[in-house]
Amino acid sequence: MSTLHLINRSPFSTSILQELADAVSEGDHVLLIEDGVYAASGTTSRVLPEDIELWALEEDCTSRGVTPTSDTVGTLGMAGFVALTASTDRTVSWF
Amino acid sequence: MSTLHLINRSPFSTSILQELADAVSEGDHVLLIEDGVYAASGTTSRVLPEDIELWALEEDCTSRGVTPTSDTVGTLGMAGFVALTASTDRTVSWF
Amino acid sequence: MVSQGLTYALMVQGAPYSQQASHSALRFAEALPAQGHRVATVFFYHDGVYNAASMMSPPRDEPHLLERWRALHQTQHCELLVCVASAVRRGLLDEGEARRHGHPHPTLEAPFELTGLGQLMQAAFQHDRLITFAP
Amino acid sequence: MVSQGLTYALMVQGAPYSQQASHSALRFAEALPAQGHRVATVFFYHDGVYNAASMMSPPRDEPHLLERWRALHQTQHCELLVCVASAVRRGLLDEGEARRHGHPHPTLEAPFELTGLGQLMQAAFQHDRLITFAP
Amino acid sequence: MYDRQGSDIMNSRSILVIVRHPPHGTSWVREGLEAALVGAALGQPPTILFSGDGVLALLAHQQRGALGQKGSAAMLEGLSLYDIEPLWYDQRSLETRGMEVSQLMPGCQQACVADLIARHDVVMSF
Amino acid sequence: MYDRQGSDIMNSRSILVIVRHPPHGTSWVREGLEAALVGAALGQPPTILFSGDGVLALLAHQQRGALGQKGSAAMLEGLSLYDIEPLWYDQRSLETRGMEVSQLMPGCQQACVADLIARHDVVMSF
Repeated sequence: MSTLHLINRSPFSTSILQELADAVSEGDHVLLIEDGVYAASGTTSRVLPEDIELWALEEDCTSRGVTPTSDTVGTLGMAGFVALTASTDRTVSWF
Repeated sequence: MSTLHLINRSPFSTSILQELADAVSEGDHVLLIEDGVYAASGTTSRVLPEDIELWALEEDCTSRGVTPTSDTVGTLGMAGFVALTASTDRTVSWF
Repeated sequence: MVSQGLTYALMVQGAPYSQQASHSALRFAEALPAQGHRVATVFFYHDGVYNAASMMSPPRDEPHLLERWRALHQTQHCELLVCVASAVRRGLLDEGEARRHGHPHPTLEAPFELTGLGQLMQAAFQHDRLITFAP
Repeated sequence: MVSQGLTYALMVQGAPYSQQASHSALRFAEALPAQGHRVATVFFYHDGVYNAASMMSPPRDEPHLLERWRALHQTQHCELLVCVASAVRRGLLDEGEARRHGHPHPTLEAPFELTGLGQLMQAAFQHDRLITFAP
Repeated sequence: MYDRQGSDIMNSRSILVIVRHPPHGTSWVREGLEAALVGAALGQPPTILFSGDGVLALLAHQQRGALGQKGSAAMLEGLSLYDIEPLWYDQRSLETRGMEVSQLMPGCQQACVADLIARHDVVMSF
Repeated sequence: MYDRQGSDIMNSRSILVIVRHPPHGTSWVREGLEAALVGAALGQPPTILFSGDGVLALLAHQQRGALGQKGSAAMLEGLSLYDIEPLWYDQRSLETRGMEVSQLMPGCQQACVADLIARHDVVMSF
């Protein structure tokens, strides 16, 4: 039983990541999409616990000129996004 | 020459107040309206310099059940809002 | 409070019924005359253009925002200008735009007017104050 | 990747042309069949209801979101459900609602359907996944 | 509409409604509550959780807006009539907003957010 | 339309356009830039300032969106042709986002936000 958390807003002007840190369970996945991908580079996403998998949607990184920090953030195409929603039990959107 | 700064978003889920702290000049006014009035109680607004005047729109406080901290935040009705836009030189909206 | 009346331009960027921006703009505009001022131009931009949707039909116990704008136009003789580029892509067409895009009927009517951004900039140049009501 | 196909419900809450939510939802929905899944219901709520504005007329070099939704309906046979309470107050009326409110013409047409929130909850009960695309 | 699926399907899936936006300034809170009420009317009352700025919707002593906007307080007070109770809130969100439990309307209860999410089949966010 | 006021009025009021939202996810950046371009076409190029998440619009190497959305990079690169230069940015907003000046597109310059605001007659926010 695991959950996919979708984040689509900038991590700099919201406090969503801090709130999410308390809401995830071990084995959950977090996928950054849209303006959420700005959390994929640098150290912004360090507030999340280490036992969750962090992903960024590649096409939203590309359009924004964002290069994910490769050792902590995986990148996914739209097919990977779909696969994550299928392999987890539920999806929660944070916006 | 002074500026009226309008804030209409919650101070808790945005970093607008921190950004505003660098953008105000001595003698400026800050008016909290809509969800911005949640910054009128407690210590949230302390990031702003002391040489600016801080106001909250009364009707938006009332509907939200917010009681402004009276020694640091003045309250204004809609007539006071209008008067502030007239007595300052320009109005900047932060959202 | 101020001896000489000022003219105001309002830029409304918030969508009706989902955000308070329209309500705040209306409350503000309606309070201007008591102090000798008036709103000369309201410019609707971003999702604010939806304020001009002519078939808006709110429940009776909620404010009818389109009617409030219309009343403001009548009492303060203000222009109600809607950004044409923002409106047309969203499906708000006056009679001319409806014809041009092959639709039989308009979705935006007078006193609202479709105009370019030049009118927004001119309002900023021309009037004493510009106040932005955002989502 | 998954042997058995899943049915999806999407809730779209973002307005077209001002927010990316519609684009993301469409991209996601269009990627479902390659893995054996399909979108069964799209429910438009909040400012997402504006996706159904039938006279939407974007410039030629921008995506026509309404046409994309219509194509999705055709390829995956999904329902395109629009929250009636949200739509009517914003001026999006089908033929029946237009008549009921004294307007001569609809602003929302098939394959979009005005429905109550019951249909959203039933989609949540009935389908394998619910994904929310928000502003 | 109720007939479109068997009631066993209806009863097999639990729904969590998360409200994360403040009341009055936007319509999110009302829209989330309306969805929850309809779920209850269909015989399946969702669980409702207030997190982030959503906890501001739980403040006591709210009123209608100046232009007649309804707010959400009256709806919240009526939820228990539809078996939607308690009003779950995230304690950390309360603390970071400088709020005390004593400021909340009746019927609120502290939640473990991660547990609530894991215990439901479907989550809707507003 | 240009005739509606004397050109001396036109020239007497300076405009500052502040962009505070990130590109791509919403239309704010494009809408702010379009307003600025029209001001320039009327003979009065506004000053343009990127603050908060607006500085993200200045990142180099941006592209169109996956569904063909235009983004704002091409518009930004063309602003100097209309005498809208430099692209002012708030240094603190850059720092809090972990960004370096070297990551920005050409033509950017550090601003003092308070001064910029005080030096203009009208401020438009996007």
